[in-house]
Amino acid sequence: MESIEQIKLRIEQAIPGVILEIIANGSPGNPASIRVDPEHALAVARFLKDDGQLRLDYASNVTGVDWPDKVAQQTVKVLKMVDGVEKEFDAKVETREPGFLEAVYHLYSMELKHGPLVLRMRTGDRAGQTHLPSLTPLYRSADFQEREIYDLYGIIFDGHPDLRRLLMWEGFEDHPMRKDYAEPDDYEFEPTAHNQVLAKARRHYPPKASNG
Amino acid sequence: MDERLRSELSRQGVVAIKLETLYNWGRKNSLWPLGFGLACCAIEMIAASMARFDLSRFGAEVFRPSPRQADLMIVAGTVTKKMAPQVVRLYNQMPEPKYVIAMGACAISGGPFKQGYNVLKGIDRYLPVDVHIPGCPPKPEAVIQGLMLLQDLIDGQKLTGPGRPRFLKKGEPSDFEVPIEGAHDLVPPYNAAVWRPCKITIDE
Amino acid sequence: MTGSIGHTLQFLTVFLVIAVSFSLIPILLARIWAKAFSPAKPSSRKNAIYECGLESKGDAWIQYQSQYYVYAILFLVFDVESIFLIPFGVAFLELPPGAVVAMLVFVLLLFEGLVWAWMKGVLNWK
Amino acid sequence: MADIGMESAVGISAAGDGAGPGYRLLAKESPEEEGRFLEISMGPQHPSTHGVFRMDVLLDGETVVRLKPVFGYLHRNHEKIAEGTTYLGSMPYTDRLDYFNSMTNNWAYALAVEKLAGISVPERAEYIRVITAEMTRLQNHATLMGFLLQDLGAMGTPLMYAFREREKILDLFEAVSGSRMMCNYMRFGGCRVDLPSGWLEETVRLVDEFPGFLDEFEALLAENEILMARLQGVGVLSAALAVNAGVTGPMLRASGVNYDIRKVDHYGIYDRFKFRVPLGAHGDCYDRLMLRLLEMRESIKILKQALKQIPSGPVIDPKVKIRNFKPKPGEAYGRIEGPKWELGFYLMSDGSASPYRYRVRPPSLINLTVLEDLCIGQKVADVVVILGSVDIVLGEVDR
Repeated sequence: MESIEQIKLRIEQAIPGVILEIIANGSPGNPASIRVDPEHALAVARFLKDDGQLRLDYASNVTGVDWPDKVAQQTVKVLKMVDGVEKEFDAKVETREPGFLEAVYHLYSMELKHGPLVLRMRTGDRAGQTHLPSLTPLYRSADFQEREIYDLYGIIFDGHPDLRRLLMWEGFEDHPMRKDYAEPDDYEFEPTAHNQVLAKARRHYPPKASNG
Repeated sequence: MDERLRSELSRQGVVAIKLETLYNWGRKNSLWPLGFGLACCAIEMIAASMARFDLSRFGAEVFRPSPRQADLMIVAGTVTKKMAPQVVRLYNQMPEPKYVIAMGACAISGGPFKQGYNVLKGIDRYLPVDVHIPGCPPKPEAVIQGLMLLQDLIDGQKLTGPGRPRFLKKGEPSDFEVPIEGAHDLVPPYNAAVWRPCKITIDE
Repeated sequence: MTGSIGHTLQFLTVFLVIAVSFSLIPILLARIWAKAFSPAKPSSRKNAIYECGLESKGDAWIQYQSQYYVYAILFLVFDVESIFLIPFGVAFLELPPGAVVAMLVFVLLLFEGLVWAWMKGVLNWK
Repeated sequence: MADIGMESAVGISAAGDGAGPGYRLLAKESPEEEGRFLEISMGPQHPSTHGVFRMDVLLDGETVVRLKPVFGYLHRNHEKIAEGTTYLGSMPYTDRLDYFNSMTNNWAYALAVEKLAGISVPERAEYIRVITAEMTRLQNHATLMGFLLQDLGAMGTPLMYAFREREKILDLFEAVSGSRMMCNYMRFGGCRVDLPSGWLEETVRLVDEFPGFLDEFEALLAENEILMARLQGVGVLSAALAVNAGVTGPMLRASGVNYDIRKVDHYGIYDRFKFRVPLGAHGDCYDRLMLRLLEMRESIKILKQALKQIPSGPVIDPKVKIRNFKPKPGEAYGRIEGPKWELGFYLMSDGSASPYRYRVRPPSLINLTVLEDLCIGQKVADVVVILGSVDIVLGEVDR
């Protein structure tokens, strides 16, 4: 299979106006991935499938990934007027990067028997715009996997023939695989051995003087 | 009817036993389990009923698919919140002298999948369980020992008097409330009539 | 003479009584046992329709296809035919040839009915 | 490639737009068609569904008009739990994915982590992995044939034969890993312990006896009229649909597509062994059954060669850290040819001790994409056989 840069160039020639970005892969020996903008995703997938040298006709794995908002704390020098004298304070500034949901496709070729091309698509943000084009009309193997991503992550796939919840029951409302999912609290304390060990430890070590 | 007289009679070829013993002996040796495997424990249950471990030595190898003809429900595997209403409904549809074996750590308390959001932390939240077989999965020998434990339990059941089992008492319910799948969790999360959580006090 | 006939009739009634009581006594015992020991506890949840563990939706009283009815009728016809054939088979040796011809006509008539139904294509499911 | 339309010829649109509980297959029942179709659900508790799998079937008399599988009754949140534990912590969970083949599940997960962190595996460990994987394939295919024949109506007897062979193999697994079904034997960079003494001789004896069982089964099955009548021409899967729907494993090769990951990905040391990949011609249930029989013979060939060539030496790469194992940030996708199909693990690490995203490619779920296409037009009894020949395991379908 050609290198990922060549594939990127050929896609850009074949489909005008597509926005592609190669995302490097930290671990050694594993392929980098191509990020496609949702509008041209279907056209890119069709090109990859029908292209003579690539023939990627087998979508082996479709994965949903949740990237929550990144809250970065920075200390910034701030000038403040204090009773007539300018003084420098360092104030904590929160920069919030909006998170997004991602769908990752691993495409293989059964005809030419060559390796994975990792295709990535990202949604606008995690709440409002969570629409992505569905590749099920092209790869029927993505049918159930996209339904599972809709069920567990909340990405709505436009063009999917039968988008229903796959694993949870129909009346369920949350998207449980998201990082910020709060589980229903049905905690049940079990008197396990650790309990006795904890009690023994408490008896042995006097409680700390300042248990604040 | 003391022992000496009974042994004397039996030497003459006359067997004198209580009706209760006969009744329990008959039921104990023909427990028909409901063919109802959920997960990995189901495979060990099937292996227990196969030739090598042979559940049929205890009369329990007939796995009836429909609950109407079964009198033992072996909950073998993880009961998920989506499956819990079905498990309780199947239990309700079984005829009266019915027993529940919770096989495997998942059926007893959620097992390795306890932190799962879709896993019911033990079937004893909705059903009265008679025998617990710990293990993940319990080996077929453990399944057979669990069954023998249940047979001893049946053997000791009284026909009359206050010690009668649940199904012989008029007031005791024979079926339990089926939970409904709510927006975030099962409604009600547990059946208060059946489930007895362990009482603890968090000592500061 | 009549005494001996009366005698055989009594003999028959004794057997009849034994046969009936032999079948009724276990049922009676079970009823007494249920009343004495295990009380019946019918409830709507217990009598719910069994549908693989699911709640059964819709009622069972729907209009069925006529195809099912045709199968049922054809089965019924041949079931009744076999009832007639059994006594014929038992008394086969003592029967005159006339009776054999009559039974043959009876069987062939029904067989012709089956062939007609088959030709008409009623049997294969549309 | 013709896009295989989802609507069946009868033109009944899928009624469900996520329409609340009680999703009905039948859209709108016009009064005069009231009795024409019968909607039943071969529900979670059904003897034919190998576990808690539900199929809503729309029947016209005996023939299937529409079939919608329903999943999720055994969704045990394996991936959410794996995001909470360490890499090694979710190794025992992989046994419970496809609970018939725990050795190959472990190997697939270990392979993915070794790809992620770039770990090498010593020779002897590679040989042990091939031997245990092929033995898992033997017992999986034997059990499959037992269950398929039970679906056909042979209640219990063939299953007894199959489980007799399976018990022998499970005893060997118990000897080497400590547990019959849940082996938890592989580690990143090799295996946990070396083989016990006498285990290899015992395995050689088993591999020599196994063809006897295979000949016995083949004599019973190959020319059995009932089997041929019930299985031939039932549930035909075309090669184009198979590739498009991502079907893998023996079900794909039964349709004639030569795609075996042992030969494509060259993982492990499969290149050192001479073995052939059997292919089917028609893609129906009979081909799938016979294909598994042939694959068992190939596995025995591999086992014979591997058992002769196995070297001595370390079983695990000593340099690998077991305690706090933190791979560098990155992602990797490792897959192997499991006894049932291609099992893949997609791991994303952010440098911490637990994976950022842990994804199992659910092969049995993807193979069920074509279940509706196989079953439309067949009889209800054939639906049971087709599901049996697809050979799903619910622990892997719902994860």
